[in-house]
This record gives sequence, structure tokens and C-alpha cells, in this order.
Amino acid sequence: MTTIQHPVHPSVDDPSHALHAESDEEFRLRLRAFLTSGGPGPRPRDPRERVAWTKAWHRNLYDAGYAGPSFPQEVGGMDLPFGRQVIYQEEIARAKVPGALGTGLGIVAPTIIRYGTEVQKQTWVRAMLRHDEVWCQGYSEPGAGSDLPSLRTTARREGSGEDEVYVVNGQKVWTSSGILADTLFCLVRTGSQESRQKGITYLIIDAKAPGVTIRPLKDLNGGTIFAEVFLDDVRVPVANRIGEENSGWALVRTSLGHERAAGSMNQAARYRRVLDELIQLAQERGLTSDPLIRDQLADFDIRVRLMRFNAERIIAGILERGEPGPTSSVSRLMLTTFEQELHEFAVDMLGPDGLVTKASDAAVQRARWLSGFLTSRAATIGAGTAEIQRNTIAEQVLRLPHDPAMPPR
Amino acid sequence: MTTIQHPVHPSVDDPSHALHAESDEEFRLRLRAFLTSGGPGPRPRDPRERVAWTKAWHRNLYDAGYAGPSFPQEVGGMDLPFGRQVIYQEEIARAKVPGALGTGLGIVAPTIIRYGTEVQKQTWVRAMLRHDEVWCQGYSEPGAGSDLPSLRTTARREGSGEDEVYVVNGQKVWTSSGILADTLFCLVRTGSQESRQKGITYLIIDAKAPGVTIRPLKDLNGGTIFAEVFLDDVRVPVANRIGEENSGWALVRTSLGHERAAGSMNQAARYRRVLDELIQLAQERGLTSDPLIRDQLADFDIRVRLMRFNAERIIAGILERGEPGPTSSVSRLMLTTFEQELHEFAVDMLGPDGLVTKASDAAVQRARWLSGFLTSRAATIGAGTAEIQRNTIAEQVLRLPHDPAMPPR
Amino acid sequence: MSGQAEELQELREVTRRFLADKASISDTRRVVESGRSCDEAVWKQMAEQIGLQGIAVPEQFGGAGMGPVELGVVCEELGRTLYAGPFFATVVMAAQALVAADDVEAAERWLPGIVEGALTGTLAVADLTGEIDPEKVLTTAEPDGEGGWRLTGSKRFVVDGCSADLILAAALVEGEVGLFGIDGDAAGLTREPLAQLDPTRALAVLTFEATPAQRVATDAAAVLGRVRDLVSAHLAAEQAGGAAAALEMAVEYAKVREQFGRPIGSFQAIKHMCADRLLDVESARNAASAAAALLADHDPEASLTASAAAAWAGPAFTRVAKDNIQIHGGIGFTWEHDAHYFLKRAKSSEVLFGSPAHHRARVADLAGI
Amino acid sequence: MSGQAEELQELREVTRRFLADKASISDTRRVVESGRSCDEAVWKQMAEQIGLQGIAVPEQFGGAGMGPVELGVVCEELGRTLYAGPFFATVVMAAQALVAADDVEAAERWLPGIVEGALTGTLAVADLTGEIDPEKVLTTAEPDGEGGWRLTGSKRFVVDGCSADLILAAALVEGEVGLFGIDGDAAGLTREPLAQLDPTRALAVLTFEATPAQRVATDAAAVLGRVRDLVSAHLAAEQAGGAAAALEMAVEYAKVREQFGRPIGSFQAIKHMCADRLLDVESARNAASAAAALLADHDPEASLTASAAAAWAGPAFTRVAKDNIQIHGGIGFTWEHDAHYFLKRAKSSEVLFGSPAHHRARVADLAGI
Repeated sequence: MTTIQHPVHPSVDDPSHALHAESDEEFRLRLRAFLTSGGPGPRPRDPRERVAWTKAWHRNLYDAGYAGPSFPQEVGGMDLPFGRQVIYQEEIARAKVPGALGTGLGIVAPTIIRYGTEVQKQTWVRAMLRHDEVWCQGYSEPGAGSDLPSLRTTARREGSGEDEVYVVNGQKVWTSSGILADTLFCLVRTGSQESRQKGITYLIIDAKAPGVTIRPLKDLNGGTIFAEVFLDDVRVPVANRIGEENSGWALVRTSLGHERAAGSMNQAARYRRVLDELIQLAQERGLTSDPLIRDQLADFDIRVRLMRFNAERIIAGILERGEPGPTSSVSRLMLTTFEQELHEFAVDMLGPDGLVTKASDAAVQRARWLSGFLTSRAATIGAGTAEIQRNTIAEQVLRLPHDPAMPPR
Repeated sequence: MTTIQHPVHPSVDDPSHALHAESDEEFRLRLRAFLTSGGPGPRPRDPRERVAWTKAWHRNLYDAGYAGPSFPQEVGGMDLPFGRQVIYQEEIARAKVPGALGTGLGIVAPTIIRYGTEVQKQTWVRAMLRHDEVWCQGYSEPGAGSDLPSLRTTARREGSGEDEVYVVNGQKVWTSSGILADTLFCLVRTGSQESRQKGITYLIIDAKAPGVTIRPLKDLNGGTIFAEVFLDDVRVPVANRIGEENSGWALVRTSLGHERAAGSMNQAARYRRVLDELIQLAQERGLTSDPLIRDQLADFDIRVRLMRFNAERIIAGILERGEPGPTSSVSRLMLTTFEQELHEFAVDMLGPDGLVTKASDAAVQRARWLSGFLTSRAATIGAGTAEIQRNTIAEQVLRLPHDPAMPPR
Repeated sequence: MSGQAEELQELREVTRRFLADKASISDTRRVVESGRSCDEAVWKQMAEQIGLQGIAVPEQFGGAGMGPVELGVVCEELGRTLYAGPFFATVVMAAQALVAADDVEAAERWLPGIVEGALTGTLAVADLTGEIDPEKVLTTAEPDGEGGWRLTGSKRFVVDGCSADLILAAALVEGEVGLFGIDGDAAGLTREPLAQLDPTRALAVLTFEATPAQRVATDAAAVLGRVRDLVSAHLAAEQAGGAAAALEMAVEYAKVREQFGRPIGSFQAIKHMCADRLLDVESARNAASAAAALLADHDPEASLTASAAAAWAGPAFTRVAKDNIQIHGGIGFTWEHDAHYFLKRAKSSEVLFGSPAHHRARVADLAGI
Repeated sequence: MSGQAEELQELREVTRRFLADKASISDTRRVVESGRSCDEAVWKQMAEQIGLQGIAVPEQFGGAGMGPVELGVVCEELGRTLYAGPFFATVVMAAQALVAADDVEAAERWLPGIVEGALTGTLAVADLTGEIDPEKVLTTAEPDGEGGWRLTGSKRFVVDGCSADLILAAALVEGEVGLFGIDGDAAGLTREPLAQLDPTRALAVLTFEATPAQRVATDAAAVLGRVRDLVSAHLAAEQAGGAAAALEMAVEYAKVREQFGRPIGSFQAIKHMCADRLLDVESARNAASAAAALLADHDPEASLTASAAAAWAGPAFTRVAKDNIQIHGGIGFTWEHDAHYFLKRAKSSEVLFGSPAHHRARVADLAGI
């Protein structure tokens, strides 16, 4: 984990300063021009090279002043008005440039910006934006999946003054991209086990610190989407705490509403692209004349359109009334199962050919559909199961009563 | 409610006596011959005439010794071995003769046979079998649907000796065929409200007694499938109680397993016939060449076959091991939604023509599919919702743990 | 909020208030249980007090000059109370056909009456189904030799066909489809009500025997193409409104109805059902309004989007209406409860103007799948 | 219990004990993780100790002389542990083709070896898919002029094609389909393993370049029709077994895994999922055994029932396998857990020998829909 301070805006020709002078359309064209001319170049096939390539691209993006569309300028972001965030996301989707590594920017950065100290904001958010560091999440534990408040990783205080540290012990699991992590953002227990969510603290842990072991978790597709993290007497400076001790739970719930809303269009665009590629494949193989396949493809097509309409509605709600409205609560539900259904349909549609893995030259499109069929199983498990999502919608949006056998929120 | 005693076997040529002399196949042919030659004649269109016609048929069946295949001979039944019960049900399904009125034979008769006094057995079961009386159920209440143990209809004792009665007050609802009822079999509260299932008593109530009011409930299809029953100071002889006071709940759970098992084949045969009629309709209208409709019809066809295989498995289990096995717990789940899906599919398949009601001459097959679409909504509600069925399977068959927020069983 | 968004919101509120006052679901029940298809006083007030009939009619014909976006909002609100009256037939079908046509004379003849609430209308295209499909026209038209025409044939599933003052009907003239206006009381016209599932939307069978008609001078196929898309989009809006109301009904009941000592809404099965149905409702509404916006702009994607909205909103409404009954349990099965009206409207409207499978096939064609 | 039922029960128990001992799911994992497709010692023991390879082979060729009913029970049990070995290819596909054929000489040549566990085999029919469909044969056969034949063509998705000692292949002779036996080490035969989803069932691509072959003298189309039905029914049995094991795994986990202070199996969502999956499992098993019984009787409904069983059991197994992963949560997503083996077997076997849609279409045809 670095503590180097980056210059506020390294680029001489600071594009954010031009914001008020240019129209939305000019902004779009300027961004598009940058993404085209300054783009990352061809995607390497080798996974390690691909990581380096992705990091270089994001550093480039940051240095040119095009990182963190929603983040304040003080931490290196663009601080775009919401409408321009949407344009930004549309252009990013269009350009097919690589997304960020790790999950820090989406999850912990908004929390740091809102609850962090000045030093935390300056050092951490910049490091994430510039991809000098990849940040990964340490929330889940082997015993605490959907039920996060029951987590057991402990942090006890030792020493005093500037030397005061938390000594952390425990295990984290389902850390996405964990093997790339430079830094971990974790929930740890500082209160009693019984205090549940009232005894949880938010700590930032250097992934290279003594006592941290990160082991890739081989997933059902043979890849390493997740890792497990072992924390043995890891000494974490108290200054690495975000917010107060025992107040970590409230921080987890930092609203990502607007951030997500701008990203929802990106998601819809991504599925549009994936579906179009599947439709093209079906056409190439002469399958679209099969009425059953045609009907299914049309159904997927309609749902992808609905995703876009839902995203547009959420964005319009924010632009017009400052709040995303009820669509935002359910739109993710459509995405959750869509990825699974689409990939399974693709495998079925391809018949036996769809079963061939990428280890074979005979694989259809490097077995992307088959891999997707397997890895998309995580979509209904990760980030709270689909069941938990529905519970939350029912209780928080529809105001249906809480299950009496569940712990209080 | 009658108290007349019928002769044990009014028919001189008592066919049950021939049981051991004849083979299964001979039994089947003899029954088939009776159902053909002694059949009920054409089905009247007028609902009232249809009731009289049905009663006459069942009286005829009883008098000829062909009623109550599973019931003991002492109460007027045939006491067939299980294998012959299956044959009986197959022939009944084949003959398309009208089923019993009311729900007494299926629900309360086995309870009376098991827990009733000699007098109760002799008078009540015979009256039901011969259709001298139509018996209907009074379990559900406006406040107690799926949660029967919370029922509130009270019965307090008054008088003593032979004059001792229960005075019953309350309201029952969702009484199937209630407007035809001569007799009601009811659950009433004799213990405290808090005693839940421990304070419930099983009473037989004369539907014509003072204080009983039965009102048809108009259903969503404009028919009167159900009725509501008001009980105001209804005086019920203590002799009309089945089992002990406060022991009614245990009686509700009288196993109908074997009875149902023999009937499951009947159900499968019924759906086979309904589906064949739908397929024929689709063919007549030239719809089976539509690949989407064809695929759906094949799917229904497969499910109807599975119903039969499931029924065969249940029956084989009883014949071979004396117990129906796990299939019996889930086979009903397939029936539950099948009726709804099939009728909705039929309406969709017919397009706008499927929307025309039987009030119009233009209705397709007297709007049977449309009516079925509406009335089959009850399939997932009546007799415990589909949700309750699944809970029961999960807990009693798969032994999954009880929901801690539910009352103990 | 932007100006347009504010105006739309106001339109929605005005409409909702009017309906709460005069045409709630209870009023719908009252009207249809008395055997009528419309409360005529309310119909008149709707035109006079808040001008809904003229909302999407150009100002030159007395309307407010707005378009599909605004009409969609109104349809959604009318859908919430299952409004029983000739709005869809008159304002969406007949009036929009006249608006789309190039025949100013015809527009001047009929649109002002519609706007004032004095004239009701309908549109009958396919002979055997309710579809707005110029390919499915069998009725024929012949000149009467005096500048007028005579129609022969019959149309089934005509929305509000018995009560309409003006019937716009598609008929073949030498193999080409034309659009004709027929007086409701024309000679040679037989109108018979069709007993069907949805009591809140009257249907009829119309028979023409050399029935006198006036031709609407326009490219009928193009006009009907436009109206087909408007019908798809506005029906989807209506379905979204109905679904929203049915879901609200289910959710409110699940909050208060207790079983096993707890509200049924605290059970996971009910919660998950309601959450899934909220996705249905929101997506239906957003699809319908996206289609309306594209239709307002005459966008090339408008037809495709209208069919996408129809393909989703019909089954979505039916799912919500079925789950509403399921959540209500026995009480939802009774005639006395309003739940069945929603189910009947849902299934009827899902089937009437083209099935979901039909709309999916259309999406596949238009999307080049 | 009847005699037959008792014998079947005993066969089931003997098989289950043998597998628990020597070919449990852990053994399957061990075999495939070591890169093999079979533990040959266990294969040999299976023949010698409990004689599974010969169960449905007539006594005259050394078998036990039983039929589809018994073989179905064995397949169901093998399905429970995802047995990795050439049973399906050898015993169901190759041996049953020889049993169905009229060629006693061919049967005498190969069946005794299969029964003894000394010979493995497979059957390759369609060239481009795994289907047992005589209509999809492209490979051709020509006489070599010395009483033998030479095959040219290639077959994909051949089950255990790399390891089989005997390959039965369909090939065209002057447009008519014939059945041929090829030695696994014949000249002009290239065998390449096919990297594919299911590590527990090896597949191969075979290429014939004037490969010497012996013709099986029989009505090949009739034989293949019979084998197609047997494959459908026995695959369904295997799938039912796999589904039952996956469901048991899920249910056991749901009983002990706690979240929110209670076992996850106490949540309605999990309960309802498991109840629905039990219906899947029971129905798959009953359909498979009904098909086997009809096949044993050469009943006219046998083909239809075999396809009905296949159309149900494939998707049913996949549903159970997916829900098993869902119920296990993250742990079920890992390579280390067995859950993914069930998903891979399920999806692979659902697709390999003809899709569910294909079987539904066949049911429609055979049922006269």
C-alpha cells in the first residue's frame, strides 16, 4: 500500500477545467476522441500481460484527467454533473476499454470520500484511481456469507499513540480478484460476537503486510475469480480505520445509488453487445430459422431493451427529481438471472458443440458461452444471494414486514 | 341428517361375495359391464337436474354393491384389496361416470371408520355412500385459512345426559359444494384460543338444524363452487362428536395415503383425457403445426405421462412394500399447477376466440377452457396453498428444519 | 424537474384525482355490475373538466395538441382503475387513426366531437381477431355510385363496437386496404355484444350488409401501421397501470393479513413473489413510456419498441393479477373481491390485440434476428 | 414384495455397496483429477465381483440374461456417483447394439469379452453430434474385396472413443446405413480426446481413413432405433440418480449450514426449492423406469416413453444441479467441492444425445400431436 502523494492534476491541459465552457455533445466528442486515439491498444491474451495492460490504461486515463467521473476533483476525480456521468459511461461502454481491476473504486472509494480523513482521501482514492494499487474486498467469511453481521475476524488494539495498531486475526473468503490485491478493505470485529453489526469496524489492510496470506480459490470453471485471505496477527495502524470503531456497519451501507445509476446504462450496453454477438453466432450457424430459438432470442432481446429503459428511467429520475425511484431497486434483479439464462441458452442452442472447452481448438468462440454458463452461477450467489436481494426489495421498497425469525436490522 | 339404518347389502346378487372366486380381470370386466349397462345415462345440462342425476347414480351404485371400494363391508363398502381398488379407479375413470357430491367420502368417512362409534359408522358412512346425504366440510374460517389451528368457531356444552349438547357459534367459509350440504363435518373450538390445535373438537352438524345458514359464495367465474356457513347457537348432540373432546386435530390428520394413492391414477387418467381433448381441439383448428404450440403440447403430454408413472410408482410401492414412498408426497405438486397452466395455455392458444364466455353461442366448447382458467386459480389456494404444500414436503419428507417463527406443529 | 416532466406529472395527478373521484375501481365495478359499459356522465365530465379525450388531438381540431407521451400517461392511470368506458376505442384507436390520416375533412368531421366527449368511436381492422393488421382484412367495400361506399363483411372483437357513434373499419377495395367511416346507426349494420372474459371492456360483432360508409382519403396501410404501434404502446401503459394497482392491492393485503400469528407478508415466499412482480411492473411501465417517446419522435425504433413493450407488459400484468389472487387466498377467488377484474382485464388485453408470441416474432423480424 | 421387486432391490443394494466401496463420488474425483477416464482395476472388479457388465446380456453370450429394467437400476446407481468409466459406452451403447443385432457371430465375438470386463466398447452413429440417429450418418463404407470393409469419415462426440477396444460405427453403404465393428487399434484410425465440459465422461473425435472394419450383419436402422431408445431411457435413469444424489447433498447442507442464526433449510425459499426439486427427481426416476419396463416388453409405447423420460430427466437434473450450487452458496462455486461435477454431468448429458426440445418434438410426432 503506497502513501505517496500524487499531484492534484498532473495533466497540463486539464480537461475538467474546460467543463463549463463546452456543451454535452462537445464533451462526448472530446472523450470519444481520447478513448479512440489514446486507447489501450490490443488486448493481450496472456492473463499477466493483460493485468499490466489494464493498469497502464487506467494510469493513462488518470494522468489525462479522465478517471473517476463522479469523484471530487480534490481526490483526482472529474466531479462531473450526473448527466455527464451518464455520457461518460456510455462512451466507456462504446469504446470497449478495460474496466477497473479490483472492487475498490466501486465499493470503498465512495465510503472513503464520505467518511475518510483528508489524508485517507488524498492517498487512497488517488492510488485506486491511478491503478497504482488494486483494492479488493474482505467482507465475507467462511461462516458469514449472506449473514455478514455474524463475522468473526477479530481486531484487538495494542500499543498507544502513533504506534497504536489493530492486531487482526481471521479469514476472509470470496475476495474477487483477490490474487491481484495490493490493499484489502475489510470488516472486522471489535465488539463482542453478540453485538453483531454494532461491533464491526472498517479497516484498510496492506495486502503485503506480514501475516497476510492470499490464496487463489479455484472456481468451478478452473479459473481463479476469487481468493481467500488469511489474517494472522496482522498489525494495522489505527490510522487505517475508516470512521469510528464499531461503526463499520453503517459505512457498508453508504449509498451507491447514483454511482450505480450511471453504471446501469453501462450494464445494459454490455448485455446488448453480448446478446448481439450471440444473435450473430446463431445466424452464422443457421439457427435463427428455428422458431423455438427465434422466440427465445426475441425474448432476450426484449429484456435487454427493458434493461436500457429501466436504466434510462433511473437516470431520468435522478436528473429530474434527484432520486432514482423504485425502478433502481429492482433493475438489478433482471440482470442477476439474465446472465445465467443467456449463457445456458447459448450452450443449449449450440448443442454438443457448445460443450467443447477452450482447451480444444474445436471450441466455439473459445468456449466463452460455456465458461459463462459456469461462472455466471456466481451471479445469484455473490454480493448477497438473489434471495437476499428479494427480501431487501420486499422490506425496504414495498415495506412488507420483517421476518420475525430474522435478527433485527 | 338421516339416522335410518340401511340393510347391510341390499343386492341379492352380492358381488363382493364373489370376490375371491374371480380373477382381477374378471372383476374388471364385471365392473366394466355394470358401469356400461347400468350407467347413469346422459348428463343433464341443467345444474339442478344434474345433482339429482348424480345422486341417483350413486344410490344405484351402492345398491348394486359397487360403492366404497376401500371401505369395510360392515359400513356398506366393498373392502377391496388395494390392487382391486386401483382397477376400480381405472374403470371409474374410463367410464366417465359422475363423481361423488360433497367431500365427505374423501375426507371424513375414513376418519369415522377409524375413530367413530359403531352407530356413527353404520349410519353416517352408509348415508354418504348411498348419497342419501351430501356431506360437506367446515374447517376453514374467514380468519383461519392456511392456519387452521387458529380457528374461532366455539362449541360450549349445555345440558346433561342424553340431552347434553354443544352450542356452536361461528362462521365457516370455503365449504366446497356447500349449497348441496345435508350434513357438515366441522372443527370447532372447545379449548381456549391459545390452546390452538390442542383445543379443537370434531363435530358433525346437521345442515338443516336451526341456526345453520348456508350462503353460496359467488366465485370469480360467476359460479358457486364454495359456500359460507353461519352457525348461530346451533345445538349439536354430544353423540355427534367424533373422538374425544379437544382431540379433533389429530383426527384431521387421518392418513388418506392409500385412498389417495388409488385415486392418483384416476387423476392422471382425467388429465390425460382433458389434454387429449385439447390436442384434438388444436388439431381441428390447425394449430399443431405451429412449432411453439407443438412444443408446449408435447411438454404437457410428457407431464401427463409422468403423472401416470408417478401414480404407478405409488401404487406399486403400496402393493410391494405396504407404503407409498416419497413419490406420493410430491405427485400432488405436479397436479396443483398443471391444471392452471394447461387451461391458461388453452386460452392463449385459442387467441381472442378463447376469451368468449359460455353466454355466447360463439364460445369454443362452451368456454370450458376459459372457465377452467378462472376456477383453477383455486387449485393453489384450496386445501392448503401451494406454499404450505411445499413447506410440508420440505419438513416432513426431506426433514428440513422448522421455521422458528412458525407455531410448533 | 424539467418543464415536460412537470407537465406530465401534473397531467398524471389531475387524471388520478379525477378517477379517484369519479371512476375508481369501485365505480368500474358499479358500472359493469349494472350491465353497462360506461358511465356516460363521467365520460362527458372527463372531456369537459380535464379534457382527456382531446389530449393527443391537434389543436386545429379542438384538442390539446399533445402526443403519445401524454396519452400514455393517461392510459396508465386509466389502467389503474380498469376504467370502463370507450376511452381506448375512441381516443386511442379511432381518434389516433384520424390524426394519422391525411384526410383533413374527415378529421374536421369527427375529431371535434370526440374531443368534446360528444362522439364515441372505434376502429375495426382484422375481421376475425382484434388485431390492427391490414393483412387480415376480409371485409370488402364497393362504390355506391354516388361518391359513397358500401361495406360487406363482418368484424369480431370490436372494442365498444355496440356503443360507438363512429366505426372506422378497414375494407378491401380491389385488393387494397382502405379505411372507412360508418355511422353507428347506419342501415345494413348489425351490432351484437360479444359475451367475453373482461366485463370492463365491451366487445362486439359487427356485420355489414352493403352498409353505407364514407372513405377516409389516406394511405390506409400506413395509418393502420401507425395505429397498431400506438395501440401496442398505450395498451402496455394501461397494462402497467393495472399491474401496479394489483400489486399495491396484494402488498397492502400481505401487510395486514395474518396467518400463523404473523402477517403473511413476513413470509419469504410472499416477499419474493412481490419483489419479482415489482420488477414486472416497473419494467412494463418503463417500456411503455419508452415506446411512447419513440412514437412521439417517429423514431425508426418505435415499432420494434412498441411490440417489445406489448410482449412484456401483457404477460407481466397477468402474472401480477394471478399472484394478487394467490396472495389474497380464498377471498381473492370470490366475485365480491376486485381481484378477478384485474385478472380478466389482464388476460383479455394480453390476448386481444396480438399475443405475446406474435409480438416477440415481430421484434425478431424488426430487430433483424 | 414380489419376486421381481425383491431381486431389483437386491441388485440396487449390491450395486450401491460396490460403488460406495470402490467408485464413490470421491473416487470419481480422484480418477478424473489424475487425468484418467477410468479406474481399470475397479472396472475389472465390477465385472468379476458383481457382474454389472453382463447384466443385460443374454446367457448364451455369458451374461445374466436380464434386461432394460435391471440395467436401468444399475445406471441410476452409477449416476449417483457420476461413475467415471466406460460403462455407458460399453454396456448400454455397444453391448445393447450387439444384443439387438441378429448377428450371432458378431455377438459371440465381442459380448463375452464385455461381460468379463476384458473388452470395452462404444457406439458412434451421427457424424457431427452424439445422437444415435441413422439419418445423420455421413461416414461411408466400401468392401475391401476380401470380405471385409473399409470406413472413411469421422465421428465427433464419441463416448469413451479413445479408450474403447471395440468401436461400433454406423456408415453408409450405397446410401443405406450399416453397422461396423472396428478394432481400437486398427490401421487408418485416428483417435483424439475432445476437451469438453464433463470430466467424468470422456469424449473423442475418431477419424477413419480407409479403416478396416467388420460388418455386423443386421438391419442396422432397426438396431439403432432400439439402441436409441435404450440410450434415452438409461441416460434418464443415470440422470435421475445424479439428481437424487445432488438433491441429497443440498438437503444435508441446508440442514446444517447456518445463516442469521438458523439453518438455511428453515427458510421458505430453500424449502420450496428443495420440494420442487424432489418432484423433479421422483418424476425423472419413475419415467426412466417406466420407459425401461416398456422397452423390456417391446411395447409400442416404448419409444415415446423413452423420449418423454429423456425430455424430462435432462432438464430436471440440470435444475437440481444448479440449485445444489445455489444452496451451497460460495462453497458450491469452488473447484474443491463436488457440486460442479454434478452440474457438468447434468448439462453435458442433457445436450449430448439429443436436446430436450428434440425429444419433445419426437414425443409430439409419436403421440400423433
